[in-house]
Formats: sequence, structure tokens, C-alpha cells
Amino acid sequence: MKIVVQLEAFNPGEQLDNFRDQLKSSGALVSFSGMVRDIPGGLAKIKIEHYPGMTEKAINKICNEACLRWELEDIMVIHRFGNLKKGELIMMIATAANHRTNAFEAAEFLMDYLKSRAPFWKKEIGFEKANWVSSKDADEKALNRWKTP
Amino acid sequence: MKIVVQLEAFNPGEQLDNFRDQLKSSGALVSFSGMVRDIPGGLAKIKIEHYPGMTEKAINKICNEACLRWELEDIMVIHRFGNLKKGELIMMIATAANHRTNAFEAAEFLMDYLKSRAPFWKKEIGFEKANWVSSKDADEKALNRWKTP
Amino acid sequence: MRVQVLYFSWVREKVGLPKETIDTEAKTVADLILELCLKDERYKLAFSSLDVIRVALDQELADLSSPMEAVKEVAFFPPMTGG
Amino acid sequence: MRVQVLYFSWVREKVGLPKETIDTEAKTVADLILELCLKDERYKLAFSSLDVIRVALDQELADLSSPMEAVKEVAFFPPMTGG
Repeated sequence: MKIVVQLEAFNPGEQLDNFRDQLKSSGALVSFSGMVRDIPGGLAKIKIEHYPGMTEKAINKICNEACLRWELEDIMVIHRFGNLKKGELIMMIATAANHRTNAFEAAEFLMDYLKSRAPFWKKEIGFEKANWVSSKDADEKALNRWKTP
Repeated sequence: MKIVVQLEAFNPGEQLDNFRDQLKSSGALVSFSGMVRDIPGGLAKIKIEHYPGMTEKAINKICNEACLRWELEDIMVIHRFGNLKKGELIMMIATAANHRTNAFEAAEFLMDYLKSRAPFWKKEIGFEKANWVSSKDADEKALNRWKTP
Repeated sequence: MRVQVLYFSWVREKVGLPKETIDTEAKTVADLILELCLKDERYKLAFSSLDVIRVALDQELADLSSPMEAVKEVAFFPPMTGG
Repeated sequence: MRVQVLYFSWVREKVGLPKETIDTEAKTVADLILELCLKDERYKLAFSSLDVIRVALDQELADLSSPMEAVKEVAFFPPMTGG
């Protein structure tokens, strides 16, 4: 399991290849990459703040939960903080499993929880104004589908 | 849209980076890579047969359907045929969208349809015996969730 | 009517050839299968379980009941297993 | 009881500092928020809508009603927006 929270940019292709190179038995590999989008009025940069110490713990907890729920060979989570420009990679996850449904579901689960349960906050700094990104109801609701009855 | 059916091996990281480099506005990129798994008794190789001419048409149709159903900036499908060894990459898809749910759903849709509606057949050639891979009921059932009422 | 008939995967192995040209008056795919089965044992073997036979007419998936009218290329194969 | 209190995102901006050490007898997180709000207007501003306030106790997500007993580090922040 690889969990990294870093300031530095990284290359998704290289990360995907490295992740895949150490797999032994998986038939399915899903990756998600999140990039900085533009905003109306134009975006100078985004700034991502996080809670050092808690961030890694929270991501670890989410990854362990995913490993309990699905048969996974491996998981990778890389999340950046600091200043990022339009189009830059914010984060990337990867899941490897025997079958595609496990890899897909685990990846969606990771994303849903990282979005709302890992201590990151995005500030969009436009050419005219700056705003902290609000959480979306949809993101909170997305968690419901993983609730066990 | 990039659709390739080829004999040659390819590098998933390179493909992911190339796909991402030409995106203009997407915030979400999902990729799926399918690899050759081992079989009980050991696997010498798998052989993938396809229907040249129809294969590209069928994949095109599936990709166009995905673009109608979800707002996607781009789609990529690469599928190999011929002889492949254990661990080798069989195929890879990528979807780019504004939001993660679109990218994830479109990727799962593509995989479900490529599995059962694109003319590829896998033969597992073990050290003792060779078998054409049977289609799974689960794969046919997976299509049901995309049926519009 | 002259059609090109293609076989893939184990259907090809059972029929024993990848393609052939056939003159037929078959109105539907089912008619064509029957015609082939009457011709040789190998076809009977290949088409013994029709629930695992898929067909494409001019490279579009079709059904056993689909009409053969104006079709130039027919392909028979098992359920697909790509991805 | 001496606790380290951390603020993030716009909570940090409204409070005007990233962290501070506080001596408190608060039994719950809600008690602590009340104590802070009585201390200075900046806290009232930061905590004016409690439905958009999240809290972590010793780096684990908690609730406003969670007990403060034996807690060393409290963090206040808005709903998270990573990913």
C-alpha cells in the first residue's frame, strides 16, 4: 500500500507503471486522476491546505476499510497540497484486484471518502476573487451508497 | 477519441500521459487496465482472436453510445490480440470528464460492453491443456444496469 | 445468393476452417445454420448448442431469426470474452 | 486541562491564527466552542454556522457532542474538499 501526501508535482503515467510493475496476480487495475479545473472568470491557481499528521492517518483508515470490503492486491493514493495551476494533477489513486468490479468499486469508494473524510481544503484563487471551495451535498450523499445496512 | 486494436505491446503509463496531455478542461480521468491472469496448473500464454473489421466498428459504436450517455471530453480504447504472457497488458481504456461520477460510470459502461459486445475471444493455453475462456453470466448481467427503462 | 461465411474461436475450430463462400437461398440465419448442418457433420458439431452461438451480419450483431436479405458477410462465433 | 487548538481553511482565516494553546475545563467540543465565542468576536464569526463546522479530536473526526476528556489536540475546519 502506498500513501503519499506531497507538495511536489508527480507524473501519473510513471506512477501507474510503477504501481503495475509490482503487482503479482491482479487482472484489473483502475486509476483515477483529479486535475485542476478552470473557473468562470479564470483561475490563477488553486491552493490546497491540509492537516499534516491527520491527513495520512485519515487516508490510511480509508484504504484499510477498502481492503476489508474488497479483495484487493494493492492500493495507491497520492495527494498534493500547496499551489497548483489549471490542468495540474491534484491527486491520483489506483486499485488492483482480481476482477474489474472489485477494482472499480474500491476506486469509487476511495474517491468518495477522500473527498469528504480526508482533511484537505481547496481554495480557488481567480483573477478577480478567491473562494474556498464549498463541499457539495452530492459528495456527502455519495457516501450513503457504501453504508452497510 | 482514440480506438486502437493492435498486436503490439504498449505501455499503460505512456498511454495515460498522452491521453491526459491533450485534455483541455477535464477534472477527472479514469483508466482501466486488464492484465493476463494465471490459471490453475499454470499458464503458458493466452491467445486473443478477434474479427478484423468488425472489432473497430463495434468498439466505435460502444464509445459513441458512452458519449451520448455521459458528458465526456475524451475516450481511449486500446485492445491487443495475438499471444500474450502472464501479467501482460491485454487492454486499457480511459475516460475524461468534468466530474468523477461521469468518468467512472462511462469507464464501467465501456468495460461491460467491451467484454460482451466486442468480437474478441480468449484462449488460455496452459502447460497441460488449452481452453477457450467461457463467457460469464455475470458479464451478461452486468449489461442490465445500463438498460434504459 | 452468394455469402461469405466466417467462423471464429471454437466455432472455427469445430467447423475446421476460418471462412468459406456459400451459395444459399436461406431467408434467415437459422435457415443458413440448418443448411450447413445438413451439409456436413462438422457443422452439426459446431452448432449443437445454439444458445452459445452468436452471429454478425455484415459486421453487426444480429439474431438467429434475422433476415439474410442483401447480406454479404455472415460470421458465427461464441459469446465474446474480450476486455 | 491544556489543549492545542488548530484551525484550518476559512475557520483559520476568520479566527486569524492557525493554532493556539488553551486552558479549558470544557467537557465537550460544544462547551469549548462556547468558551471561545465568549472570549472574542472573531470566534463568534468563525463558529456562526455550526452545521459547516467539523471537528477532529487527536486527529480523529468527532462530533460537537464528543467528550474532551484526555484530548490533547482539537482541530476545527469546514467540510473537507479534497480529491
